[in-house]
Amino acid sequence: MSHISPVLWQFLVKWLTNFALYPPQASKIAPQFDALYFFMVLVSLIGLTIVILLITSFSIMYRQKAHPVPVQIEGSTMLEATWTIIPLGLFLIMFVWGALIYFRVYTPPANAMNIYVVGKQWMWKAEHPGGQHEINSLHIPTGRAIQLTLISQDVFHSFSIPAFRVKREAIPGRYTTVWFEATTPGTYHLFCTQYCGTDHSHMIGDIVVLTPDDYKRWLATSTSGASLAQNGERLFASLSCTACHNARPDARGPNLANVYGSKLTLANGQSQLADEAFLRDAILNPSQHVTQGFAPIMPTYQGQVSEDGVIALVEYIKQLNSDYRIQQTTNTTSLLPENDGKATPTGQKPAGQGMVNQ
Amino acid sequence: MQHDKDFESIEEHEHHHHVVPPRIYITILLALLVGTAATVGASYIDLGPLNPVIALAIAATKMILVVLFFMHVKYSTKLTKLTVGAGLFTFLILVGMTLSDYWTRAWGRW
Amino acid sequence: MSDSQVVVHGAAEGAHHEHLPYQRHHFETYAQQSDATNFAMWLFLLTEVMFFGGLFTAYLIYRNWYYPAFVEASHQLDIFWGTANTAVLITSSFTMAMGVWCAEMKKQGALVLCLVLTFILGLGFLGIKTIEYKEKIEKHHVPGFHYSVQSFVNPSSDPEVHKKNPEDKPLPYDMARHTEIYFFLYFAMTGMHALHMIIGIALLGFMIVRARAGAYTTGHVTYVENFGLYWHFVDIIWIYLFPLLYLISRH
Amino acid sequence: MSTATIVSLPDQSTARIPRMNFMSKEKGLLSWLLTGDHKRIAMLYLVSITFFFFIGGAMAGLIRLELLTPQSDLMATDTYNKVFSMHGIVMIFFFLVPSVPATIGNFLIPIMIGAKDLALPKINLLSWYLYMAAGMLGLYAMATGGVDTGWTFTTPLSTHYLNTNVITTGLAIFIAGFSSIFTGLNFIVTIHKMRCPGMTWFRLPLFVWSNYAASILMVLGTPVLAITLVLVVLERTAGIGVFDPAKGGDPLLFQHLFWFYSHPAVYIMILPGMGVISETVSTFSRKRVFGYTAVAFSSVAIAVFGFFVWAHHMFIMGISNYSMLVFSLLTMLVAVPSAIKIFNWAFTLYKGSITFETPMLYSFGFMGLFTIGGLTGVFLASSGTDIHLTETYFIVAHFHFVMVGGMLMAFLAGVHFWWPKMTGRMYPEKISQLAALVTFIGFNFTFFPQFILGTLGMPRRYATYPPEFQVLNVFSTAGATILGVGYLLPILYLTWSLKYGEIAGDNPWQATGLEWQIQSPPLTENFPAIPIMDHEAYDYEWLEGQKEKVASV
Ligand code: HEA
Ligand code: HEA
Ligand code: HEC
Ligand code: CUA
Ligand SMILES: [Cu+2]
Repeated sequence: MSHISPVLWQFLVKWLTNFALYPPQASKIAPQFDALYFFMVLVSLIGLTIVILLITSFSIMYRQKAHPVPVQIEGSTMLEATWTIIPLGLFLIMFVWGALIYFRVYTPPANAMNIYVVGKQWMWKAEHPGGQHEINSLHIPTGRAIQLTLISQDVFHSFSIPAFRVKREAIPGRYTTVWFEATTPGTYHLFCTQYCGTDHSHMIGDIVVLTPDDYKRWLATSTSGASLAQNGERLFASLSCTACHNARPDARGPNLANVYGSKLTLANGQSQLADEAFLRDAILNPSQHVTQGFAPIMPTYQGQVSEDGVIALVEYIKQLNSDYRIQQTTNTTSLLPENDGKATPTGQKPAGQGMVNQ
Repeated sequence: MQHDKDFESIEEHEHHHHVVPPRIYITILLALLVGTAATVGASYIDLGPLNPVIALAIAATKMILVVLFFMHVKYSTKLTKLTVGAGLFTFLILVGMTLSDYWTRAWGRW
Repeated sequence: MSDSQVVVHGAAEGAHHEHLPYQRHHFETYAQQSDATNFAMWLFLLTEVMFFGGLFTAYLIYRNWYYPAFVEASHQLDIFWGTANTAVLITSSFTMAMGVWCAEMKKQGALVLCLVLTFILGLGFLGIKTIEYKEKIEKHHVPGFHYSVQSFVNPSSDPEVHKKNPEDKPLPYDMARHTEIYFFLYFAMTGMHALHMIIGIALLGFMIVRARAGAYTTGHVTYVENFGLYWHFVDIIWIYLFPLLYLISRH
Repeated sequence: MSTATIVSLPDQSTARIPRMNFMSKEKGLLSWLLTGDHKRIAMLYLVSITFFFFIGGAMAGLIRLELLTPQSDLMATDTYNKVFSMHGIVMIFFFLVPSVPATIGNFLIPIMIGAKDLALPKINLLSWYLYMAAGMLGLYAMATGGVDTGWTFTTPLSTHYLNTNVITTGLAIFIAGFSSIFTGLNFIVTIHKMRCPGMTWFRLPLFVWSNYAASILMVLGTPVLAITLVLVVLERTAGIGVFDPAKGGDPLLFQHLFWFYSHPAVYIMILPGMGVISETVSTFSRKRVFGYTAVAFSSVAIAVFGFFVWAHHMFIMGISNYSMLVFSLLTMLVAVPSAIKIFNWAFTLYKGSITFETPMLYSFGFMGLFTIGGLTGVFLASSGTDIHLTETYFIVAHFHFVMVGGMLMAFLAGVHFWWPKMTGRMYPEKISQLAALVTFIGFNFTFFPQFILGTLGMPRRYATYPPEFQVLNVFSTAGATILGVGYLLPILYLTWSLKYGEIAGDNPWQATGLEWQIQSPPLTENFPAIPIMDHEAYDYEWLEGQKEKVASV
């Protein structure tokens, strides 16, 4: 190999070591996706082979030298029906199979651990329920259903983890969700795949999948002291939401405990599930769905709270379902996988040391 | 006029060309004006969700009158009728399929 | 409509001997020519339908989302002017239809009269629209950077409208700001419609001159006919705009 | 490769280009710029779209050069964004949409149906002027700073976050849209109203059918794009808020409206190409197209169903899951007519008498590459796989396979096939066969690796990328160089052949279409007298009979 120049050689080595043909399978959905993908590859290869075989064999058999007089043929309904129905059947299988996967990817299980992700030009910000936040990276444990609730502060972005085969658009003004369960520890690519302006290609990061133990350790080292809900509570007070939502009998606004997940009846008679998206809307566009029995007096907080702030508020209101008194004294590192994302008091650190994060 | 000698031949070609008598135009005009009055009147009565339905139904009727008579579609070839139909159809596809997305976004969130 | 212009130019060129003077050389018969231009006009109207289709879609979506805002904002429109304008436009459609009839019957004088009437009614429509627009401008209801939601968060600041709709409650600010979308759609739709009217009126002016020279009373009615189609189409758009923008949110 | 050929040229020593033809009739620039002749307008279009193709191609070259290395070292990310945006915009709106219809279609549809011209010659000319105005405006926008929206103009990015020439470019596309509308409108009217006696719908060449189908899409789809662009411009200038989430607008509405046009637009792009393939495959296997009616109706089916599937571009963008189901299902349905066509073409070869001139080679290229492109489209149409593959190089590969491997090949097939008719001279056969081969090889080198890149997850519109993607990207860039050569060759030898090519005669391919029964290049009004059609399309027995008749005289 001495005749190959060293520079070229280096290149070759680098390429070969960096060369990949298929992304790693690191989530539970990945094998399911791959099964469908390879099924489609197979069908396509067969279809393509048939087409190529037809063309080449006819070209050889009926080239002018071998077959100088063409035979005029009208067509054949039988044949045409065959190649209408068989592809149609195959396509329909792909449709159904694909739709099953689609619904699986976008329907999070009820006990999933929820992480909020805010996209903005040109970074990803992840907010863990324990208050840890990270930029352009996401630490998650294996063996645990993780739900991402995504939103964008400006334009469309898209949160893509090829190794997990999942991807979801972060849309301005609306929560979207996706979920996955990582299976193999390691570091994987995170890409923003929706074109979002100048530094679109720098809006990348790492998905760090840890074993549950490592994850616990990571939580402990990166805690900011206050959980998301605690930050929310702070905001709730400082924005004087308590003026109306104070659970007193004469309160002007509804009691927010146990609102999350309940079915509300709106003033126009429709019923509405109070999910994250609803809570967000209730804060930013309160008059769009006024709850029955209340006057539309709640002011809008649009422009006063950032998306991060809204997330904290939403998380706080969600936590009101559990005993939020306990929340207040929670240590943020204890939001562990085993506990289904719920806190247990261990009392290591008093509440209130974290900064209000807006 | 200089084209007098061509007169016959024009008449020949114009055979298929139906000339709508003014009587019909006047009738349609009156119908349209009545329709306008009706739709304004209906808007002052509170019929709940029926209000827009009625308003659009009247508008559709008026449109059909204009298309059929003022625009001569009633007397036109199948092709013209098909063209009008195609336009309406694609319009409805655009509106209908887009709205169906918006409408079903709330499904499961009641 | 512009395709029929071709026909007129053809007439001016005065092509071949065996053809009628206004028959273009590449057509076999005059019937083929008039058929073709007529069909072309219809296809052009299809594109217009789809053009407005985008706006109608937007309107329907936002009306569903921001119903209270759309209701209150539509109360800003004056039903009287709206109705008057509808009547004006329908009548102009009628005079246009009569114009086509006159051309077909080769009544030159009556044709000119019909066209002039249509012209005047068209101008009348635009005049009324100007009155309405002017009021919107004064109230800062033109969407954009100067938009004001004053009339909606505080209806009594707008006594004229408030008197007519005394039961209107003030909108919370976050709903009131969506009236801007209503007004945007209002201006986009009526503006696009008015633009079509302006083009139509300009063509009418041109046609009046030509009609007086006897161009359309020779049996060659395609131009008038196709223009008529255009004019009626513009009328139809308004037939929908009127209830959607002015009427359906009265209650 | 077989050396057998069906080319039958007149005796070169005596043959002449007919003295009277549409090019020689009048002289001078003005006679071209004010012409109403569909053939001259077609030539104008041919020159102008070639020009824009090379502009787009130069952009593609820059893209590929930048992607040679993982870092952004050739240009800043901003510049890269502008380059791919303008590549997409130029290639789609100024090249591919008008490519076959406005050139080959313009030239041939009137002849194929036995008419003297399109129904509305002035509109036809106007359409070219609009196209040129749009093109110039586009170039102006490019020269004065470019635009970095991507060809899809996604809001609110394009409306509120960029300060490049979005408005100018939007306007350019708006105007180009009207050019396209007028072309389509003209075709529909012509095909309905100008057919010669005896030319029934089922005697029309399939090229006419597919252009008819594409015209329907142009007429009904393009206006929606126009109004969408108007809204984008208003949003930018006045901040009116229909697409601005901060003001309560919905950015997804933009996508609905945009894709309502832009999905049908991909069929505007492919259908005329499919028409070309029907002609060439039939001619070079000397056999009528297998299942004429099925092929004809599949074009119309594609056009009609093409309107129902647009939201498959938005599967992960926040449309409702139920909507996704409907659109995904309908997309599967719209893929079937394309499959029908492919198999019908393949069976046209069956028991034919096949020769392998350049147009046929390109057509084989089309069939293979379009099948790959189409089938990978099905990957994207299946919602589950779309989640992983969307917004990656898999899509880039998909649409280059259908647009470049499919339509561009078809365009080249058509240009070569009808070159003798349009100019009266043959192109040089050997070198053009070589060019077809080079294109095919270069194409696969360029775009096949991108399927793998996409599956690996490499996002599209990235100026920089992780180093493990480099190998495949280098392949791709190398392939693009070969491809570039493959596209430069035709330009050179076709220009050369204008002067030095062999005289083609009326019917060098022994084809059956009406266009082959008249002189090349044709007369200004195509036919000395309007013909009467008395046989089916692709009736080779009729053609034999004609030849015998001539021989016995
Ligand atoms: C000429 C252009 C063209 C054509 C013809 C097509 C054809 C098709 N396209 Fe493609 N498409 C584009 C151009 C085109 N596309 C572009 C430009 C984009 C990207 C836009 C952007 O975001 O920038 C895109 C994106 C795109 C998407 C969106 C992806 C995303 O954003 O997530 C989808 C999803 O459904 C899709 C699907 C299809 C399908 C199903 C077809 C079908 O019509 C294909 C039908 C053909 C076949 C199926 C092949 C023939 C079949 C056989 C020979 C049968 C084989 C035998 C057996 C199965 C046994 N395309
Ligand atoms: C008709 C449509 C068409 C055509 C023909 C092409 C042709 C080509 N395209 Fe294009 N492409 C698009 C439509 C098209 N493309 C669209 C719509 C997009 C999406 C844009 C977006 O995301 O908004 C895109 C995006 C796109 C990308 C992705 C960019 C990204 O997402 O980051 C790439 C990358 O490889 C690419 C490459 C090429 C190449 C190598 C060719 C080659 O086939 C071109 C070969 C031709 C030549 C090379 C010209 C001939 C030679 C010369 C003129 C010599 C001079 C050359 C130099 C100075 C270099 N294209
Ligand atoms: C002026 C009094 C007032 C203030 C201040 C106020 N709200 Fe409300 N809020 C209401 C009223 C009244 C309702 C019920 C009517 C409605 O839905 O608009 C309500 C409803 C809600 C709801 C919907 C739940 C339900 O049961 O309808 C949420 C969530 C909510 N508020 C959160 C907040 C938050 C968070 C803040 C502070 C950032 C806040 N509110 C501040 C008066 C208020
Ligand atoms: Cu964010 Cu791309
Ligand atoms: Cu599509």
